[in-house]
Amino acid sequence: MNRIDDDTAVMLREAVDKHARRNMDPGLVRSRRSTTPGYAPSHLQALAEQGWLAAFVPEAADGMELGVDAAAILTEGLAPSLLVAPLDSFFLATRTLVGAGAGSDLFAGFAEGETLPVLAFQERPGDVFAPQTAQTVCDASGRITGGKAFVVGHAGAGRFIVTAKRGAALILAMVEAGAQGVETETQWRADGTPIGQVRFDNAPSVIVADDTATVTQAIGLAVDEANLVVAAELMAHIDAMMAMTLEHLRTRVQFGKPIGAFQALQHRAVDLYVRQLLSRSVLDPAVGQVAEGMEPFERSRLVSRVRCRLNDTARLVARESIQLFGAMGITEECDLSLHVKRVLALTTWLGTSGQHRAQFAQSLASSNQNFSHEEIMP
Amino acid sequence: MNRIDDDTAVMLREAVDKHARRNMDPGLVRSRRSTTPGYAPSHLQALAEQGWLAAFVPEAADGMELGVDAAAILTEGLAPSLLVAPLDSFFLATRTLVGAGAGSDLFAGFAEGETLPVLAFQERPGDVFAPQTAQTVCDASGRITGGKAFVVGHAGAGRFIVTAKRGAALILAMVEAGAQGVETETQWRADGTPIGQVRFDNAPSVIVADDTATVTQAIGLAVDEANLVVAAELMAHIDAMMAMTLEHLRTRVQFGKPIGAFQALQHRAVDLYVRQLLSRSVLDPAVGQVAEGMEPFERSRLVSRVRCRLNDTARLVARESIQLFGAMGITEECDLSLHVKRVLALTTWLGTSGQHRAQFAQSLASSNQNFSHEEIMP
Amino acid sequence: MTVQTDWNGLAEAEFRAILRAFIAEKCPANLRYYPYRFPAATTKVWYEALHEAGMIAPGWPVEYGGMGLTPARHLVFIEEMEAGGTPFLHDSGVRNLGPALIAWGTEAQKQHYLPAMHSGAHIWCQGYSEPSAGSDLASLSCSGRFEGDRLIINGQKIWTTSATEANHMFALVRTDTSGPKQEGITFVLVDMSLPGLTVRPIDNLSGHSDFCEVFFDDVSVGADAVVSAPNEGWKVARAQLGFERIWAGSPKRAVKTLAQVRRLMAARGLLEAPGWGERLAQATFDTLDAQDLYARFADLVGTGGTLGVEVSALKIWSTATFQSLSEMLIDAAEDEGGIAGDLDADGQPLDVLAPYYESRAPAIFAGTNEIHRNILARSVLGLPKSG
Amino acid sequence: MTVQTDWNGLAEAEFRAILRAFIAEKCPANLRYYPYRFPAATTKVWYEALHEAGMIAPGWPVEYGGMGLTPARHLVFIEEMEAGGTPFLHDSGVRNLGPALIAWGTEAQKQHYLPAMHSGAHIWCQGYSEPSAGSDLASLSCSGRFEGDRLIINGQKIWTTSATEANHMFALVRTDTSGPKQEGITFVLVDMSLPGLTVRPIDNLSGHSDFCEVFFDDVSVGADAVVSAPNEGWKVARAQLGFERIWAGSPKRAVKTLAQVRRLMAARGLLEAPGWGERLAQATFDTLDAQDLYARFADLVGTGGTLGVEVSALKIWSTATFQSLSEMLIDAAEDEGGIAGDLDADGQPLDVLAPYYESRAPAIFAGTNEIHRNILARSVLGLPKSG
Repeated sequence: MNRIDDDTAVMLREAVDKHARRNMDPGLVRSRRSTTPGYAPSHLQALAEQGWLAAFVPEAADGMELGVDAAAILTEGLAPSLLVAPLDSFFLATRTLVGAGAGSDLFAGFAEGETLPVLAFQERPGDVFAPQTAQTVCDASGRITGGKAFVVGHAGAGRFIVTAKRGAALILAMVEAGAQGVETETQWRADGTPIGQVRFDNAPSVIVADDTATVTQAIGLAVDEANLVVAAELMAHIDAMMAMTLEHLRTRVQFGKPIGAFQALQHRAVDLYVRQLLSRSVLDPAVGQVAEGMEPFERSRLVSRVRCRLNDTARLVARESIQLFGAMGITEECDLSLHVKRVLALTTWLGTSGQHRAQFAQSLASSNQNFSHEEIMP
Repeated sequence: MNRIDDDTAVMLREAVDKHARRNMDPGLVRSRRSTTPGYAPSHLQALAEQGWLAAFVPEAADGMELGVDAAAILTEGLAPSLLVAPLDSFFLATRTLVGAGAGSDLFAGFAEGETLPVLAFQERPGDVFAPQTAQTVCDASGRITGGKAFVVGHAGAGRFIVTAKRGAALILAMVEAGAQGVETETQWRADGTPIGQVRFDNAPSVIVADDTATVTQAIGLAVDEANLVVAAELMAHIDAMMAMTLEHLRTRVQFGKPIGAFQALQHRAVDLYVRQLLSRSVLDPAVGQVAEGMEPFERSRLVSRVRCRLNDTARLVARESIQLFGAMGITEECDLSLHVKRVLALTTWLGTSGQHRAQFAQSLASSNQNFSHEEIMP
Repeated sequence: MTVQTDWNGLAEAEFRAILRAFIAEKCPANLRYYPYRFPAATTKVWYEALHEAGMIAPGWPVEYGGMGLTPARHLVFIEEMEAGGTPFLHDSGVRNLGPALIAWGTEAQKQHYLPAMHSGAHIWCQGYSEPSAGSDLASLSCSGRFEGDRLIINGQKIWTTSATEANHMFALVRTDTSGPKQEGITFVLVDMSLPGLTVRPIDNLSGHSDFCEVFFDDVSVGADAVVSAPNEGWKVARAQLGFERIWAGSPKRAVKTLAQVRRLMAARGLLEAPGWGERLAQATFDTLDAQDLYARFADLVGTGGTLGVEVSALKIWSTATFQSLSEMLIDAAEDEGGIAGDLDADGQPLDVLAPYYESRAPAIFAGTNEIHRNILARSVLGLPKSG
Repeated sequence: MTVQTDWNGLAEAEFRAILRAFIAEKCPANLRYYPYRFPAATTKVWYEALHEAGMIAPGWPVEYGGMGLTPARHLVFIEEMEAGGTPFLHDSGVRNLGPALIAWGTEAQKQHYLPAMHSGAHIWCQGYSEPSAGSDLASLSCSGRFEGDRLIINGQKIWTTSATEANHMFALVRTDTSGPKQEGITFVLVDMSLPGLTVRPIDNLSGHSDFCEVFFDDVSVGADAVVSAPNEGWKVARAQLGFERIWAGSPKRAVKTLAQVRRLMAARGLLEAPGWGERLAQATFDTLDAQDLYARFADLVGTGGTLGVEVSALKIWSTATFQSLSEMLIDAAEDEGGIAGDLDADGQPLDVLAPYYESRAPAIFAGTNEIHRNILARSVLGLPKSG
């Protein structure tokens, strides 16, 4: 994967901010709720035209082969306008393919937005941390039978990238979304975007990688990176909610003065600000470190720490913003609700805080040898 | 055990409040730190003269055979003046003996304050919830060998009431503190009061009860009751710290007004008040229910809930009071420190919040059958 | 209506038994144990059953068709209704307006309005808050102008619960702007079918429309719709709160959410998962403790004590506990916590997001928890007025 | 003193290596990794080693015997000193007074005072707070009265850290009461051996006497002890804070306490006990995140950015984390959590109550966390002035 330099980062940030501002339309976001695929088809086209899909396609397939640092910038820029989907799904799937060493022909149509790749790897709650498969098998002729859950982006998917068992091996296969034997079922997330279950019944596939180590490593990296991308999106919602709440505190007048002049509310706002700044301070260097490349065990620990902080701050800011907004905060028409609901959807995707904390706790218990004064991370 | 009626409760409360106010002497409390037995000998005498020791001695031994309701009133009244010890130890031991059906001769000298009975049942951290014994044995001739820990009141003890194994049975024995083969070692608690380890080496004893069921039941009840007495003392310290902190907020002037006029501090004080009121609302009916008599499983669950609330409120109020007092709050000479240190000592005696919560959690998991809408306690 | 029973004269156990039997017989099972308010049409059968049994107005005097319960008995009544899972009703008229009318209304007002709210013919909503008068209610500006024997109302109310279900509103309007803001407010009864009155539902976070905006454009009511006297409305509204305040602090919804958390945890095998047991224990403590706190105030009322402003503490604790349980429910659903609608929890449907949405309003309505903290700081803790 | 090294010109890695080697060689092992401040006599050997190597004053210009480090290099210096567990010194003179003297002092003052604080001959304490001027420092009233070329000081200071160890104090005194309270304050240097000056140690919760009261009874200093001009002291004191503010937010003590928690949990078998693993994970997050936040500000300084008032957020977070870790340590000791003095944790001594006591002052001194919240609300969040 290629890192982006500081100048490129600044340019990319400016471009995506401009695009997002221009395409901001809360009414459209609301009207698209509980509809598939969860974004405007023209939006996928726009992402392609901006080159933000090609950015993640391998160089061998005429892309730029960028990684999590670029994805975090794009996501954070698109999020204030609720325009992230389906870039998140696209990134997760593409990074998995790149990590698994997929041939360049498998990326056909990705950069153009013609074919949306979507990773389907989870089967039951909590298995995001163990890229295994219990229910999905691949037979000798490459036909897949089984089912996947918590698939984000399923409704617009052109191809599913699927984990399956073939004998004892964990393999990665690509299944056309329109192929025979592929069925999807849709649920709606808190923000009205779709999340799906996918069932395969003897569905034909192309094998992408057929050894367990490669698949485990590719999914582990892609999921860690996607977790940071989710964290980057949460950061954007935290910033957006904070800006709206502070503006409300400055302008809403009760008892003859702006409610932001009440010291009790000031201190609560400050406690949110402290968490906001903390979240930012944790996120940015983590994205840089993971983009640089890290040993998988430490990388996953770092990612869990970041996700917990961002999840928890986002939920705290959502909760407190509603309360500080008062009655307006519990209305659908207040744009705060767009961010609150997105936060509710995001904080349970690719690992809740509880799950990430438990993962981290396990790593602490297992790696506990001896302690010196200096040491805090074993 | 005999319950006290409302009129008696009022009279007892008035009497103990008056006694405590008259004997309040923070200087004396400080000067007695890190000395044994942890209270003035004259104080034990005063407790006897008031009849507050005889109160818990069985009627057969010319006492009143009162229980936890009376003990809670006495403790709460004595606590603001830091005068509870050694009534807490006395109560725990006496209630154990009463519960075990000890003969009236075994209570000789108790009511007069001549002989302080002290229960020694713990051997290692966390075993407060399982009145067993792993290290202490009693031979056929009644000689005890072993060791006990976390014994509060050890330094003034006349007799130790000791749990021991005899064969497979858990027995209860009484050992003279001055007997051959009895040695104690003293540590100091946060408030400078002693806590001890007691070692027995072939120490002669009188057997109080020799069947496991009786001993388990007697200790279970006495420890549950003593936990409520600790909770009652914590309530008194919560009230005392709150009163001091509110007075400070009303009188300390900064920026030209009492700091209690700053809304951020007001709201923090209110959050403490909510917990204070909650603690009171939990404690009082629990004392009444346990005094009425409860099935042991439910009783222990209730007691754990009370201890957690009182422990946690006491620690919260201690922490916040120090901060609201500012620099004065971290000085030894501010009387707040007397209560803070007592809270630090008490919140780890007879079960920390963590231990009580874990006990309760186990009971929830083990009793989980089916849930109806109505039900919250399985 | 049946022969009047001396409800206070019954032994408490008998009173409870009667209520339980009545609920079991008359309250449809498919309405019970829901944390949300159904439309009035759905709960009509239960409302009418209570009306016909003379049990719709437990706190009213017997002479107006109430049960005449003592405060203590009234709490027993509430307890049994909650334990039986009876549905929330559109009974703001009976609960909030009735006692105020009985205290301050003219004989003609009582004759006209009380029977209709007793039967459910009149469904009432409360028109207090305005866009610029939320926490600072006394700054309301919706205007009432007397013209002869008419009162002409112009302006707007907001956060009016169930305004789409109601056909009458009791409202506060500004009839004098010359004095202090608490003065010059008039308490008035408005037939919502009058011309010039428009209701606009406001969607809340869960997509429901529990509350509304109500617009007045030269809505003309008779001067006989004024309760007490013109410019005396603040007094009426304040008195109306009284006993009802304890409602806002009922731990009922926290209790229900805790039951859902336990059910979901059991279904997902979390009862013995690391960290979850302790978290459930603490949540159970918080909820049971809320019940103890509630019982403390109930006892206070029951023993003839007055319910002081301390009851704000109950409201703060119960609503905060409800909120934290709602987030725990989402957390216990793990990967499914962000999914809308009913999940499957061991064969039973469970909407894990609903309590999150439902638990927001209670901390804001009936005085925000921040307003209640101000009250406690001043009136209970005796702290100086903040600047 | 050795030949002057161009510390900023070294590669960072080399700079770090030199510091590590120096610490390893010169800093006695029995002084390292203690969270408390030893008496000056105890740490004298290390102070003098730094002095002799020209490393006692990393931030001072080279011409005054400092290392002349850039802010970024200065932070590297601090990092290495912390990583090596070097002891807290009584170096308030070098850290706090030195830069102020260099900026505002007369040539004679610099000549007289800088070498003596560099060598450790003068140990300084800071006399700012007074009984009625804590958070509201500008309301201080300890008076200075000019009489000819003397300044006569009367009044009291309080919370003076290490006043029993110091032989000099830099103090703020009120020399004019006619104008706004920030005006009329003079910054003055006081030899503590002067007649009329009395020090009374104040025991803190842990039984130590870190801070004192200092009484002035007609203490007479020369007018040449005034820094800058009479009545200009507020300016000097404010400027003196500057770069040092990041110190107050150092997560160093939280890091040490977390290590103690881990050690105790391992010794007690709690790492895999129900609920404890998650709690340790969260505590680790809180601490590592504090380090990231600290690094953010350090980077800001390192890249030439200015350290804005946002740094108050770091102080709030780090001190709160230190406090919550201190309670976790007590909790992890379970039945032994209330016992004073050293416990045994797998063969190593551990005082589980000490961090509780030690973690109180950091949230109060250097501006209470409440004052820092006020600053953030106004200056960073742009909220209106509260009444």
